[in-house]
Amino acid sequence: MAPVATPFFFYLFAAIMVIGGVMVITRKNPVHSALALIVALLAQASIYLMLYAPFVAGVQIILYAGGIMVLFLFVIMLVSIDRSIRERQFNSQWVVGLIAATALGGLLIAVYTKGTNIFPEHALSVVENDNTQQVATMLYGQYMFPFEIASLLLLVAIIGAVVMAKKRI
Amino acid sequence: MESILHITTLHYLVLGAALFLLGVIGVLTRRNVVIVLMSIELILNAVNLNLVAFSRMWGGLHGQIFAIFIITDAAAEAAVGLGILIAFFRNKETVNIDEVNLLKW
Amino acid sequence: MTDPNSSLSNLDLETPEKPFLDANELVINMGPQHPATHGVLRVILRLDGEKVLGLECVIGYLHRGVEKIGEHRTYTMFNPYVDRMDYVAAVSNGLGYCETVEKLLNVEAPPRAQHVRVILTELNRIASHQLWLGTHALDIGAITPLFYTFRDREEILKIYEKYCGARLTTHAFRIGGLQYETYTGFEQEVKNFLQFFRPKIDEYEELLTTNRIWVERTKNVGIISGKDCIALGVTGPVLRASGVKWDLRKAQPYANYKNFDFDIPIGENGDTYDRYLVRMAEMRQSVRIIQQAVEALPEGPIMAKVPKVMKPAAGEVYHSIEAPKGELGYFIVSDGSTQPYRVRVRPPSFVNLQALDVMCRGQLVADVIAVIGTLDIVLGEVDR
Amino acid sequence: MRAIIQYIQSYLGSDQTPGAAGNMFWALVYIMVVFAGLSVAVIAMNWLERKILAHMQVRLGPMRVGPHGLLQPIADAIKLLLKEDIMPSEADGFVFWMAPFIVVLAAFTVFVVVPFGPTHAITDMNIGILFMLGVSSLSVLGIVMAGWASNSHYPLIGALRSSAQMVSYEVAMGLAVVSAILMTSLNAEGTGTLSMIGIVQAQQAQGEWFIFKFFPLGLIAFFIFAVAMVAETNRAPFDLAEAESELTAGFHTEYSGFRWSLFFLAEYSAMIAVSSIAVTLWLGGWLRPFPNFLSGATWDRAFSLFPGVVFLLFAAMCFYNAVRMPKHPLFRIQTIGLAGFGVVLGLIGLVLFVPAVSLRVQDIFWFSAKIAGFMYLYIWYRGTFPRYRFDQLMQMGWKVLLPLGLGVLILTATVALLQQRIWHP
Repeated sequence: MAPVATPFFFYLFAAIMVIGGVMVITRKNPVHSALALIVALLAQASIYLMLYAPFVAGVQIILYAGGIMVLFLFVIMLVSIDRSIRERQFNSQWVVGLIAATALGGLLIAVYTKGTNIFPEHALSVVENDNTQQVATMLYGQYMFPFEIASLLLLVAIIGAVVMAKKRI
Repeated sequence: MESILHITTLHYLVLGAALFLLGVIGVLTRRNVVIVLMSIELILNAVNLNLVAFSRMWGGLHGQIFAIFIITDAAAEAAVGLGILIAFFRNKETVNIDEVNLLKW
Repeated sequence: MTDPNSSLSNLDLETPEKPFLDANELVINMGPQHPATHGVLRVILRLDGEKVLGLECVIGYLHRGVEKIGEHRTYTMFNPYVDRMDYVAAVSNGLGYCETVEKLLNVEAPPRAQHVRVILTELNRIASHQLWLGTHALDIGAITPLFYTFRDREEILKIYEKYCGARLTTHAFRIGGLQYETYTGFEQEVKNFLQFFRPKIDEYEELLTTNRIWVERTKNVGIISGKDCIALGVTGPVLRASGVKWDLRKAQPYANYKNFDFDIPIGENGDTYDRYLVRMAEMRQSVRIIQQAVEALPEGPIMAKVPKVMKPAAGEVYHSIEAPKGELGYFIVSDGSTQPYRVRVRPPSFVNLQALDVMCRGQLVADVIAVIGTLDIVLGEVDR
Repeated sequence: MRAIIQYIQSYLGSDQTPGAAGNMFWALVYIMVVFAGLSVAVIAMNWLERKILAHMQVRLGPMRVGPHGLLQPIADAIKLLLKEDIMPSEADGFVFWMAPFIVVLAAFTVFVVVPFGPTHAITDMNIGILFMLGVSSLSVLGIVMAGWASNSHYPLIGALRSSAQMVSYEVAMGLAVVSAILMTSLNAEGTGTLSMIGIVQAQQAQGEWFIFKFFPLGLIAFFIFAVAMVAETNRAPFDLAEAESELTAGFHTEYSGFRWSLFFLAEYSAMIAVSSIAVTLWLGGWLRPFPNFLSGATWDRAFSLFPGVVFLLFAAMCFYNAVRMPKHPLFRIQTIGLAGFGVVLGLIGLVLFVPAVSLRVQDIFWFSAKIAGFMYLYIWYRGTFPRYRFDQLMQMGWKVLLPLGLGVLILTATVALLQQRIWHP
């Protein structure tokens, strides 16, 4: 018997993500877009859980849904959106953009159809129980240097954001 | 039927590709800077999904580590992007990306 | 003091402060239905985020035309109306009106009446300050003091009820003295109350004075200088908290306040915390005055000789007293008939409310609430 | 049929949580029990808050509906459900409609990983504490949505305040949590855990609650968390988001009836949720007090009597008050009701004396008792403190709690390292 739960949840979350993504790029009101994006991100966190990556899922919820999106909502409320809702929603080169995106999509389809055989048949089993511990070991062992750079990047981003958002320093 | 019911890495990759495309379309066609930034988030997430799926496929954790780094990066990007957005809005009273043409002669 | 015309120089009432972000400023309508505007005050706030750029008070939602009514009532008949202005300090209002008409009639209330008047008025000051303390603390978020002050205010209201049958709008005094002799055991009950009340002030202070959050919320909030107070006509505890030692009980003694020994508490910084301390100290001073008055309560008549039909000679008189909230003045013009030609009331709340804008500029929304609370306005008096 | 019964029975001997054991039936049962218990707890909190606050403020509180107002929350619930559900005409309908559900969902979902006992949790996740923090931070979204969708100024300011407050205090909270998690790694393997059950088991293994660990470091971390959690749940003295004297009611100004009651429900369950994090991380979760002073089988047995004794005390209080009820025909029903309530409590207490029951249940009792202590603190704060101003709140979060949290984290790490490498190599 093929497992039923995995395909069911995969398609459920995939559908939520795709619908959410479509909503993000089609809604007039940026708040609605942001909410759709949050739903998509939460669905993606669930997909991470299905991929046995609980730590990434947790980080996704805390950072993306709880942090970044709140920042987005904040900014949307700070800038008045009434005017942009009434204006034209798509820019002047949207036709070109759509064509380019379609071309890119075609490329991706080509890659996936031609290159299927490079993927192994079955996913290897990852031990879930100590995923966090393993991530920690790698993050603070092998990836120590990138980790420090990432924290430096965040620091720079904080200072940059403050400098830009503040008028008088 | 088998290929539909048996979820393999390819399924995740296709999902990631779909998200990526949606993000690209958003970036290329929308005028509202906020929504453009959100589309960029979509793109980053599509990449993350691929990375985690590959990590599962190869049984290693490097993909997950990279996903974490990308999430960090996304946070930095969002902070700076929104900072620019606020500065822009303060000067031009709009969030329309067509108006971001100060460097154009 | 200095020239009132020049003292507003440091205040710029016209140009608003430059907003921090160039986003649209937010205009918020606080009131007339709002839990913290003490009735039906409407404050139009112009905000930048949470910072107040300016505000405007819209009043008149409780206007009942008290002054106009006065022109169509005899002097005696108008007496109960003044109780409805500042309904939490009705006795003081009555005292001011009675003394003004007595001045017009050139009569003076007998000493015993004067003493009872002082006792009741000072009790009223305590009651008014208690109500202020409870609601002010509630505005700042401390819900418990309200119940403590109301519990203790009840004791004062009981004394009123026993004396004249009413608790809030008492109509305790008559032109020329008192209508009712004090009831049996009045002195003892007042003394008991004082005994009961002294530790209660300490209890309130224990709850608030050293409370870290209370101090942070009130210190350096709504600062107004003594100069500005004088320029704006602000009186009462607000003026005294800004360091101006001005109390009509000492400056222009009325009733027989000159016989009693008491201090005028003053503040230094003119912020909300100082106003709080001044009012707390005033309650203690009131206790002192009542103690002296009730111990020296003379025997004798309680009503001066006043004609049944009052027809004061044509003329005008202005008389003001120190009500709990500030200078309460009555200006009465008589044309020789039984009814006043014009009654004009100078209510402390109305004048003090002007200072709201000055005190709130550049502060946060939460401070506006604190400042409205600390001004101790009663809308019945503001609108009349 | 037999397969189903076997499936149900197969879990009973297990020493895992139903979620970890993969038994869906018992997981469902646990979900039901937890959410029913949560609803009862919210109702009880509603009554207790009114009564305790009232007694702090020299008044009686609700006295009319049922004996000592015991049925008041139910009467209120009925009133709220029957009230008209008003939506402002300019509001953003869908977002306005969704917001309370998101808040409630976020507040309830965290209970999936709350460990009431070594086996009494719905599931045990490898990222338990991360999950709790993450999901509880989702309620910010609901609040922002509610404030924005109302299309009114007061809710908008309330929502902005509340979200800024929750985001800022999450930082300090996270630092405090990390310093507690560091302490879980002080074992032979040297690996810590994020699992809620694992954290408590680490305290059990080390024979010390983390609040007393590395005194005073654990205490300071706990203090930071205890302050941040009050701010996180928007309760006094940090209730700026719904400061009724400033913003009328903050983000739920425009809500009424059932949807307003959802916000209320979410607030109280969030309070319980963050308290349970604090209990798990620092106060030993389900472990009984004094594990190292009063150890041994005799003391274990003595402490296992506690749940029954407490319930019997409650029952005795009910009987005492039933006797004190006015002897008047009008009060007969109330007196009987109170006595009946006492009988029920007493019976529960008696059942808890049965060793087999008390062995299984005392974990839950200790956990709930500790949470109840926090709930009392919440009420106490509300009765005592004035409200902070917004800038003061931010100052407190960023300038006091954050540096303190960083310092504690560094010191904890240093001490832990020293202990592992030098004192007990």
